[in-house]
Amino acid sequence: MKIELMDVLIMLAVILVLQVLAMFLIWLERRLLGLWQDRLGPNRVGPAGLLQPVADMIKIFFKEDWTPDFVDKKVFVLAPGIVVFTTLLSFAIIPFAPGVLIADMNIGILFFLAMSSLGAYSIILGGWASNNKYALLGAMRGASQMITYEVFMGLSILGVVMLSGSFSLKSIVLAQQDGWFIIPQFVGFVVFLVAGIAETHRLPFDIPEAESELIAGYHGEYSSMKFGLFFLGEYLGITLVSSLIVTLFFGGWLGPEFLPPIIWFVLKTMVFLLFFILLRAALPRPRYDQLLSYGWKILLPLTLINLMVTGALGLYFDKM
Amino acid sequence: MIDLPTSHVIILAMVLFILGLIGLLARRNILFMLMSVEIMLNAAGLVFVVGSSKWAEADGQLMFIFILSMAAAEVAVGLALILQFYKKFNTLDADAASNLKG
Amino acid sequence: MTESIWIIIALPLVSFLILAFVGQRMTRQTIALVATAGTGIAALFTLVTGWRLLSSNQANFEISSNLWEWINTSGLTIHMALHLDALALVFIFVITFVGFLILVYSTEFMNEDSGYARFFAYINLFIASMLILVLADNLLLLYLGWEGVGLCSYLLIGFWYQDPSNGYAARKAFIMTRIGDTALIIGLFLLFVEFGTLNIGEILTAAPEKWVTGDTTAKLAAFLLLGGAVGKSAQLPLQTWLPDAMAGPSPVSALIHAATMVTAGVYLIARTHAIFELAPEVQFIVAIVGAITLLIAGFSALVQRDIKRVLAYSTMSQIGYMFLALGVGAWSAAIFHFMIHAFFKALLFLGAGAIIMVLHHEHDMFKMGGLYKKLPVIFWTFLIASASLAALPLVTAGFYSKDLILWQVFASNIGGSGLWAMGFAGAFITALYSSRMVLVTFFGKTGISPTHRPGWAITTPLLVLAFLSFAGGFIELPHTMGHTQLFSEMLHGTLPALTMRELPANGELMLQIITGLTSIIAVGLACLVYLRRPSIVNQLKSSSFGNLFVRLWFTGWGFDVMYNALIVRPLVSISKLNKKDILDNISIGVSRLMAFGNSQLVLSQSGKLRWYMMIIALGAILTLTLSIVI
Amino acid sequence: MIALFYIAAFVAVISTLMAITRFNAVHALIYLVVSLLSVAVIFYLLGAPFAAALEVIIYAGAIMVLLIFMVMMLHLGETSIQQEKQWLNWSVWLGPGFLSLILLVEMSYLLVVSNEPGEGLTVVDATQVGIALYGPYIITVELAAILLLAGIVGAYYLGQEKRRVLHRFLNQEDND
Repeated sequence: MKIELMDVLIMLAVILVLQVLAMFLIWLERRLLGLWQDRLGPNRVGPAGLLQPVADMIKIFFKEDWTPDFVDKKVFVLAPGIVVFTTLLSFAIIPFAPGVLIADMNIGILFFLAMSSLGAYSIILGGWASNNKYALLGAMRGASQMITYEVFMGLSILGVVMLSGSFSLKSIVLAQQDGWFIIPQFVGFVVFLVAGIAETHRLPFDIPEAESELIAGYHGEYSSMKFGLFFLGEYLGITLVSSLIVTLFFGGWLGPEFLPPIIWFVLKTMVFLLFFILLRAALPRPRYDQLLSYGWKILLPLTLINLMVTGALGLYFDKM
Repeated sequence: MIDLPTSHVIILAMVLFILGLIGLLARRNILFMLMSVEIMLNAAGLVFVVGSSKWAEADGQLMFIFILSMAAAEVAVGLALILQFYKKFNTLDADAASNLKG
Repeated sequence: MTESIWIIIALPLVSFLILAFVGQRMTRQTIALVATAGTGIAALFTLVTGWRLLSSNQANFEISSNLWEWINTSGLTIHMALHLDALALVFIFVITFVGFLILVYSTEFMNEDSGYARFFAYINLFIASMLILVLADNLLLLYLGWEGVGLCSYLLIGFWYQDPSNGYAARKAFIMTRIGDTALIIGLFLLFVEFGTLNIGEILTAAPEKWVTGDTTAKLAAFLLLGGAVGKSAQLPLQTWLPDAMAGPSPVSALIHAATMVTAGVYLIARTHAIFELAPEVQFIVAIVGAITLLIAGFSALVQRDIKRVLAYSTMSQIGYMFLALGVGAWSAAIFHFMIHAFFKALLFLGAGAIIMVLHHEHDMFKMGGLYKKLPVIFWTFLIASASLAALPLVTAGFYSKDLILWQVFASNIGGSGLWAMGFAGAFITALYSSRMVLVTFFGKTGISPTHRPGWAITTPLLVLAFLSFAGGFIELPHTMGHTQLFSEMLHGTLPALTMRELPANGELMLQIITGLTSIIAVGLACLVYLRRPSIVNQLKSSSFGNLFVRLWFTGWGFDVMYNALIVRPLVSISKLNKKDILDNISIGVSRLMAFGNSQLVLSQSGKLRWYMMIIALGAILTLTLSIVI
Repeated sequence: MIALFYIAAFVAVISTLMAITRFNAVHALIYLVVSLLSVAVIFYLLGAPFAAALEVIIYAGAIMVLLIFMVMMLHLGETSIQQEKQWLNWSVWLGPGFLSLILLVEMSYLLVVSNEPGEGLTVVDATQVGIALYGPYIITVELAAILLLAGIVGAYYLGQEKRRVLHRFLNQEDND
């Protein structure tokens, strides 16, 4: 295993692009929300407010990095890092284009699942370390929500794995040359989408933070760049889930020849990013227990049925 | 082929196991005892995985998977027990539940 | 039809089941009907089967019927199989026919009793068990019937269980016979070990091939079988239970303790005759046992006051004759005497029962007296039966059977004049006590007067049995008088003939005249001393020597006292010694040790999880250390 | 590769050591997670990527989260840390430590004596594991399923709040 210059370059590029993209996403979200809510959104800094994220960055960096006395300091500091770290690591397995891939692991999807389950620690530890009852409640909600939705997330992907016969995302993309997996795995797609939203605790499933109930929940005690990391992690998470959906169900970089593969990938991912923002604008937040019973009582059986049917059909057509 | 000395891995597993045992023997908090049990299980799993790789058979990994499912069930029941334990004795001291002494 | 001999057993069994389960809810008429019908039909069936077999003119007829496999383990296969030959035919004829008559009798006799259904259920179960015993194809099935009749005997002796002494008598009978049963089952084990089978036919065929005459194992086997027979047939030394068994209702005494169950020992010996022939010493012991029993029982019968006890001792005595006959190899004579004895002894018991019933349950003969006018039917039938018992020459069946035994004892190469003399003395005593019984009961001073005359259900069986007691002998007449041998010819295929020694030509006639005259003399003597000159008896009794013997005989030669002194008392005193459970200290010590160990180990049970973990760790270390060191 | 193994092994030992010595349950659990992650790395290095992934997903991701969840639910706080400090003095460590050390020495001795050739590990990937799992080991899978079901039922039953029933005629509480 020799690390070549190209690999390092790709790594650096990916990290850079993702940071910028996350920044850009903040602007995009605020603009779009304004659009859908029939208002302007940020439009003062730079052309069409494009430099607004930069301004926010500067603000966040220069705020006082205050750690309250009552918190568990080590864990308090550690928590926001985890989510950024695991999410960035997850990008290692995303095939952006042919050759533009950090690590073609044969257990790619499992790696993603592993990282996303580790991501739960960020919320839990953050909430616990804050030593604040709202934060703790948020953390507990987050923990149960993430554990719950991790299960279907893994199971919903397995349909795709069955069809492609590999855990490697690259092979999965290549297996979709004859047709995207959205068609045979529509149920899997739906479940993965819902579970993805829940995993990134985006609206409408932002129950761990739930501003109106828990006054920002697990990151209520965070400020400055530590809060910024949570923020960054959330947008990285959206990007990750979007790109995974694209890779798993929409053929990844595949597309007609007139555009290079990387562009196809970015375009498709953008669509889902917009979809995530639209969801935030459109849907109300469900109750906590509703979320869990929806997961266990509807999504889990649905996924299992999907798996069984996929397997049965696979066996049937193999025999033909 | 991976050129790792098997015995080193097994020694690592033994050390982990021993650490878990020490934890189990020395800690009075039932939660820590549960953790120590997990450490020991994990060490056992490590030995199985080494065996699996050494003989190029999947059996060892299967054993690890079964250890894993066993650990999951054990933790689920164990935590429920700890919950009840705490409710009943209002402490996590394992020695508090010594009503069954001879 | 001949294949379905199981029906003979099944019919009484069905009656038993019906009576046992729904008998409490039935009226007395229904109970009587159900009770008698089963055995009655079985008796008819037996008659028909017997007739067909006898008219088939086969020399050696046998029917085997395999019903189902009962036990099958490695090396031991027992079939529920029945086997009917001439010997068994005689027995099932007696059992079903006499049994039926006794059941009919009982419908009236037990009419006042509250345990009506229970009584008939037991009797039917008894008949079924007895039939299983005699029809069994293998010794285990035979043993099943053997124990079945033992159980029924126990239940019926203690039928009136409110009186503790009846329960005591029942237990005594059960335990005494159990001693014999133990010997029998050990004998069965021995035979199984030797032959690997329990099938009677196979054993009888294999025994002469395996053993030479006088083989020690054969002796042992025969001796053990004899032990079983002695217990069941109330012979010396296990005879003491029979007089006490008279505590049961009279029909029970008639059926079980006179006609059928007590002769099971005779059946067993006759059935396994091949083994006894291979052990001549044991066969001779059989003869000795019979001879001694017939004498001591006869003496005891001579002085009893209770009419049923007289009959009980008489039964022992008559079975002694059968044993004597078996012992000298006069197989068919023994069976012939069994049949005749079943008739007249059942009749005697039934008659005695009827007398007792109408005399307010009075058992003492000397309180009866002068009944011959008041109860004519009972008197005449009783007289016939007594004459048969006393073996009055020419006209009674008892004469022919007993005479046959005496002659064959004399003529046999095993027997001889010594055994003959004992049998002869027994015959004299028999005539004496039977005459005494009749005279005291029916003549002399008028005692208690009867309440009523028994009805037809009682008198009919008496008449039928009286006819048989009178006419039954004519199917087997000696050489000297007509020479009819229907009975021994029938048994010829099943039982071997007697081996005779060289004798003078007219010896048989001489002996017959002697025995015939003896019984007549005995009857005359009895008339003299009990009717005309009672003072002779009283003088004899009052003399110190006579008094001693009267007391000795009255208690059955003091066997009960002896057993009490030799066995029961020592056992009781040993138990008393062990009252504080001295021997138990061994086992208690073990448990104390355990308790002590437990109390020490309990200390290790601190209830602390970590402590247990420590022990586990120590165990692991110990194991590893051992594996390293060793 | 080998260097990676030793680093991971070092991290695993140190973090496990920390895990069993912490007073604060959450800190201990975090160390334990680190230990598990380094073991997962070792799995990967040993050629068992599937086991490595499962180790992270299930052990680190689910089981440990459950444990932390429980700690959060009980919310023991500062008092329990003081308690732990009291419970964990050096005399408590001495006996178990000594015992375990003996055990370790003995096991190492056995390992050395057994003299197994050390080299030659092979990659066993997920496909092989899957084939074996649903082939010869299918019964074990069923058993594991039953075990998990029993775990679910047991946890549900044990974890539920027992309602204290007040009989309408009695003022005493029914003891549960």
